[in-house]
Amino acid sequence: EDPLRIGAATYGLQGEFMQLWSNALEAHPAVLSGDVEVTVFDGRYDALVQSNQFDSMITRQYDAILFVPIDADACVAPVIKASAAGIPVVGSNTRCNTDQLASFVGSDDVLAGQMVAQQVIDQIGDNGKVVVLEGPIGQSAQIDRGEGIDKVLAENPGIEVLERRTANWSRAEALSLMENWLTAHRDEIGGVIAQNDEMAIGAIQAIIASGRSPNDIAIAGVDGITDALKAVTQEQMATILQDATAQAQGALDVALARLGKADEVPLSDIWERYPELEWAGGEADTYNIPWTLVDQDNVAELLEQRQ
Amino acid sequence: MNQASSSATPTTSATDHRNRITGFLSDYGIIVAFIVLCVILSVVSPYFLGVNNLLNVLRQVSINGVLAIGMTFVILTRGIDLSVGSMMAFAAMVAASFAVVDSGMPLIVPLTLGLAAGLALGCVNGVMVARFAIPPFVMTLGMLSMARGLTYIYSDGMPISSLSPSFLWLGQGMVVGIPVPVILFAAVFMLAWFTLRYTTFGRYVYAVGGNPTAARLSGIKVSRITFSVYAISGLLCGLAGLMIAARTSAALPQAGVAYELDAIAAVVIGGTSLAGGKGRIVGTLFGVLIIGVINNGLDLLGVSSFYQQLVKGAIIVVAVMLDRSRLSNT
Amino acid sequence: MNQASSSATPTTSATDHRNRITGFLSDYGIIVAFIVLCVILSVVSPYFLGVNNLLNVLRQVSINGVLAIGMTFVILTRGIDLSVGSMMAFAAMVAASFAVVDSGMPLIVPLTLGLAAGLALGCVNGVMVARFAIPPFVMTLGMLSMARGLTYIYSDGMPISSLSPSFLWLGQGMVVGIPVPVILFAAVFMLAWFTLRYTTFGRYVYAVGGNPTAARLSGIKVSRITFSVYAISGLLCGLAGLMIAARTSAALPQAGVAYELDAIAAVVIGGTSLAGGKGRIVGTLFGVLIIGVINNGLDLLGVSSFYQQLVKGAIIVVAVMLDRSRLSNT
Amino acid sequence: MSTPLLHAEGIAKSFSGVPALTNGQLSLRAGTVHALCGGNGAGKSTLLNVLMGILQRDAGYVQIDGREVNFPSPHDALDTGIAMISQELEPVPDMTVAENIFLGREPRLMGALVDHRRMRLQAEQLLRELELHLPANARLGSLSIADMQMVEIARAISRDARVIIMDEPTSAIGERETELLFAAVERLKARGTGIIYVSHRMNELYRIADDYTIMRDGTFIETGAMADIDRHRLITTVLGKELDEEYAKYNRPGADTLLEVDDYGRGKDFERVSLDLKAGEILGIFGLMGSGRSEFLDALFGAAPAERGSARLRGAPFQPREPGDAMRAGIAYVTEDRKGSGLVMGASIKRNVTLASIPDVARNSLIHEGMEDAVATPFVERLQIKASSLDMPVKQMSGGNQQKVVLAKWLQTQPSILLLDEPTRGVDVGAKREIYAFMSEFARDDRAIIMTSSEIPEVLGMSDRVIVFRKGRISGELHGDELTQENLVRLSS
Ligand SMILES: Nc1ncnc2c1ncn2[C@@H]1O[C@H](COP(=O)(O)OP(=O)(O)OP(=O)(O)O)[C@@H](O)[C@H]1O
Ligand SMILES: Nc1ncnc2c1ncn2[C@@H]1O[C@H](COP(=O)(O)OP(=O)(O)OP(=O)(O)O)[C@@H](O)[C@H]1O
Ligand SMILES: O[C@@H]1[C@H](O)[C@H](O)CO[C@H]1O
Ligand SMILES: [Mg+2]
Ligand SMILES: [Mg+2]
Repeated sequence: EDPLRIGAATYGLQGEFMQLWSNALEAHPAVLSGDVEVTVFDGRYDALVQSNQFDSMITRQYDAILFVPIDADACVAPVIKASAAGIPVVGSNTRCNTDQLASFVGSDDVLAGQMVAQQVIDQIGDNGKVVVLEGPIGQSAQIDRGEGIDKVLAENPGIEVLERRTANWSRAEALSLMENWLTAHRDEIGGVIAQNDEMAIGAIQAIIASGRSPNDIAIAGVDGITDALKAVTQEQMATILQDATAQAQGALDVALARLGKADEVPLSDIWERYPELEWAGGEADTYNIPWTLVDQDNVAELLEQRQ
Repeated sequence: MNQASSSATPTTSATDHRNRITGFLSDYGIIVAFIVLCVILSVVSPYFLGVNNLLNVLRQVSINGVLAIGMTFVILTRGIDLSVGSMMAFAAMVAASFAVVDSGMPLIVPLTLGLAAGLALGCVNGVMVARFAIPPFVMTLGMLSMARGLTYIYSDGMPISSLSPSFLWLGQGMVVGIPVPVILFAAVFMLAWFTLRYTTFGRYVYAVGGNPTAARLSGIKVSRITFSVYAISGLLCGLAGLMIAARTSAALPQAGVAYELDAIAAVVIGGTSLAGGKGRIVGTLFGVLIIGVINNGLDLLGVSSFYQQLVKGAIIVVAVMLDRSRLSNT
Repeated sequence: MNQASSSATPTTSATDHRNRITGFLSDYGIIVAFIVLCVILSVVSPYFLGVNNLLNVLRQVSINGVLAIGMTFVILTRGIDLSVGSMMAFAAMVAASFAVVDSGMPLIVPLTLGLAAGLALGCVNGVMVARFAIPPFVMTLGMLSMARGLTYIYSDGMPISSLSPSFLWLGQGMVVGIPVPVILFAAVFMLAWFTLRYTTFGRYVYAVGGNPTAARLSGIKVSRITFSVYAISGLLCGLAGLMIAARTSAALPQAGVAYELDAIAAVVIGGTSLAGGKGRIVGTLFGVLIIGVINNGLDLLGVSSFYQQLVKGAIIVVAVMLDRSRLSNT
Repeated sequence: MSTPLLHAEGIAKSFSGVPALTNGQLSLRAGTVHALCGGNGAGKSTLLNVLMGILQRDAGYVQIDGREVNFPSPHDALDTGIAMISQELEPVPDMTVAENIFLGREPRLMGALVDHRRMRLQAEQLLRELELHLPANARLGSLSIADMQMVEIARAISRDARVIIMDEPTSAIGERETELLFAAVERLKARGTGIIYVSHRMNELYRIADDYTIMRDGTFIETGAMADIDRHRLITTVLGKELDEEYAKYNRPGADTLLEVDDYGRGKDFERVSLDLKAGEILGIFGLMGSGRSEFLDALFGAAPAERGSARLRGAPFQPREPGDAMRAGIAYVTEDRKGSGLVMGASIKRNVTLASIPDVARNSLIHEGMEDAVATPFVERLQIKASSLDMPVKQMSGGNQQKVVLAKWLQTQPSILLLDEPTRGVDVGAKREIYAFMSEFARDDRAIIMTSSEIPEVLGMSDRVIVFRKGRISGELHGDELTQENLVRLSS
């Protein structure tokens, strides 16, 4: 029997997180066993490109599509089109504002924003000054994490935001930006709230270069990329692990269930890893993969998994 | 190579006829490259030649196509417009803000304002280049940044969605089985083709790019022509803005980043010289199609995204090599 | 404007002296624009003129600076190199793969291989442009895509970090209080300045860009020179790759996306003409500095993300306007 | 006396503070040809550019029909009925002949559409009238320099202008084309058109001009009727010093053969070309436009290598594949198109002079600026190159002075064989004589010159022997007494 063909439309492969996501997909037991064949598409951070790739996947009649959209609204039309063509679309990582998704397997970015802000505030106390590094303006992850950060800041009036700017998820951009902020604010900056780890690491490097110690500044990011885990071991930052494996493999599991294959092919082990996550035969609308705060207790184990 | 020789005179003899054909092929070597590419793709992918897929390709290229047509005018005058992606995003945002379902605006309002937004920014480029002699690269690089800033400011950094169905029709509708964006692209193409070929304005665009001194000495108002091409590019960005917002059902603040590269690439692959004065809109059409077919083909084949980049780059170079080597043989 | 007039002959009279100064200023109007910008920034931000901040600016511009110097050579010959960002990323990846802490390689290995990786890709550009007459825009656009693909393939899409301290020193070290990247940039600048001004090769570069036909008929091996400038650009991308990996402590597959725009912008803002044959490396230096100072200044002033783009674009245009209007007055 | 058609007085123009024109003056009568005379750099083109609205004057006034006018751009001058053939060719290479001729005033349909058919027909008719055998739909860039020049002439003539400015229209064309131009000029005169005519060829002035105006160093010197000034006085006034117009010829051909060409051919450009060049000889090559002279020289220099045949230089096989090969063998080549293939227009005089001999002004690949100045300076004196400094970009020089820079560039390579294609294009009588003297002095011992020229007196005056080309083949060879205008014309046509 021919393998099932699953298309994975990612918003873009330029960055470690989405790379981990795709690698996890390739490492899914059903893919390894040859029951499923996945093709990963690079959306190049462009809603139009993603839409075009959906057209191609519909033409090729993929059995199912896993979808990590760049934007929660621009994703709607392609999803409707694919559903109309009888192809189930399972959302992953980033939400999509439509009820036509077969299911969504991801994590709540608003929550991530709250957690990352809370991490920093927990360290510096009720009064302090922070800077915020944001993702590319208008991307869903930037908007939602920003919303979460705002919520926490609203609850903590003693926290002053010195600067808030985009560094476009980029380490190099965050590095220069932080260097300049350190000049403008000298020793004022008590915390760095970064919407992802790449930018947090750029900030750490700027802090080190300026002769300060990142241990003295509360820094937190989102994703749990490898360099961030290493930084955690050195107590330079905190990170909120976004489980790429769970998002990717979970989405594939759900897609297989919707294709009625859940019993024939092996499921991934993520359902064992998160006992609180109800499998429900793959029937649920939403699977909320929990965020994991990375600290000294679990970092070693997580780093081990990356090898 | 020879942009003027096709204004063919009535000829009779057989050799003349043959000359015209080889002339055509060397003029349009890029068409040959395109055909070769299509043949290869239809052999390796059974889906490629499907009517639906071909319509997909056309729909997919329509936005870059509209931008590339404006770019052709600009490049023909020795200019360049790096700001097309940002101007498009700004126009999309302006249009979308008047096209949300509950705005209650008649369709004409977002359409007009979207086009006007693009046109306005294009006019700024035009004035600065034509009147204040700012090098086009610098001016439009500045506009790339400024228009993006305006887009953020106007939208507060948030996408605008929930657009009215009549507006969405522009990007998603069909007329007699042909997608609306394709019809828009075709209309713009024909208009541009006609303009460049048959109107005095079109001739002046070529003259200004071919030899600005000669154009000036012939009494052509060079700065007026220069201004116009940037205005045209801006207006077409406005149209592209309407199309992309309607197609993606939303105006996104980050839309169109790096689109200038694809638009310029289409023009240059189509044989228009960055040195100005030489080139054709038909070349641009095939430049646009080549890029579109490469993207579509690689997606259809499911080439891994790492190798896609490698293969895509190589195909572009080879296609142009094919074109150019044909030329040097004739 | 006049690229040759500054090689002044010894003069005595006062008017000659005055002419030399106005000549200098009109040659280097961009320096005036730079100074004006710095004065404004030091008034509005008390931090701007601090030694540390100035060192920051220099460190921040050093990578774009190295790329822009290679780009200057290319543009002087009427070419363009769109692939610098990708070539840099590839070189960074190659170097980093031999510089990880536990690789046990001596430093010379990653350095050599990084430079060689950049050089090799640059040579491919050079051969295709010089030998096969592929238009530079098309060839280097293809390379932009191909080198990025190679980077992904080589790295499997994952960053390489944990680099050895001796390697990191290239990006983060200091020598007598000056950051190493700044020293590297300064060294490359001086070498390039010297080459373009004093060597026969430099002359050939200007001649080939100024009039390739005349250069060929004067016995200059045009294609050899053309090849060389792309090779130089590639080699400098190799160096920039070492610098960025060392500065960010990692080689990231997505590093350098869109860097070509900043590099070309620096060259063009610095007064080098995209039409070739005219321009100066000192102009490029100030183009690089202007871009760096704008970024730094806007960061220091805490301009919001939304307005940053608007302001940045406007300043670039105004700076060049200032430069150009000075010229037309003299 | 009636009001002049065009009258200009006190015209001044400086560039970056350096005056190029201090007192330009000219009065043109309707239905006449007015010769504007002056040495290279006298300010003729500057004055004409002011009249045409290409440059804006600093002082002075211009009147048309007695009414003062001010043209901010050529557009306005054209509107008022002034047309110009500018000294530098300004073709739009990728447009057709017809499109170039009608640029800016295309026959129209419905106001905004180009009537291509009518434009082609009108162009064809115009070309027929002018007896030019050029296809109206040929791409201009595919034509020879001479043909491009004829197209520019056709363009200006067909404008129905009341004033036509002709700035060295004949410097790039042959005798036959010059006759065509003159015939057209006569027709224009008869219609009442006034023509301002610039040429460094004295014969032409005496043939067609009614009046003359002489300028020197940017200033009006005198004006009068052509009939009232003799050749000697004209030349002396133009140059500001005594000089006879004659060919300084004192080279003596030896017996040794320097270069032998056997059965050279390339494409359709030329074929079966066999000739030899003796030491000490100036060999003239004459032919009509398009007869393949330039192409043959290109082949000898390796710029576009021959496809058939062989050559021997000093007895050894000589097969130049690129210019460097020919240069190493001691050959230099002054091409006919100084702007296109001779000069880097944006670069300085100095850099252009050393362009073909960069290694000579360098040690260990490092340019020695002192040596560069030392190399360029003598040429400035020797060839009377008029320029404010060695660092002046050549594009700011007058046309004749640019030509001298090209010569200097090649002389600096110290060649033993000089290929000269129209070497005195746009050069004034004074400098011409210098160039002739130089040529004679050069062609001695084991050196020699091959020269093509469209100026018959120059060919006759300077050549020891002339080979005539017709349609890419040698149609004859003339020595001694056979060297007459009639023979040249007979063999070439
Ligand atoms: N754009 C310019 N910038 C500086 N100097 C200029 C410029 N144009 C002309 N000149 C100078 O003005 C003077 C007059 O030049 P012009 O071209 O009018 O001479 P001309 O009489 O036409 O000479 P020719 O017979 O060689 O054509 C020359 O010395 C020239 O160098
Ligand atoms: N058979 C031909 N077909 C098409 N074009 C031709 C042909 N022969 C000559 N030509 C054109 O005429 C030009 C030949 O002129 P070329 O300069 O070689 O002649 P020449 O004898 O040097 O005359 P001159 O230099 O006085 O114009 C070529 O550049 C080419 O464009
Ligand atoms: O969730 C992902 C990661 O945080 C990544 O770092 C940037 O894009 C977001 O969408
Ligand atoms: Mg002149
Ligand atoms: Mg000739």
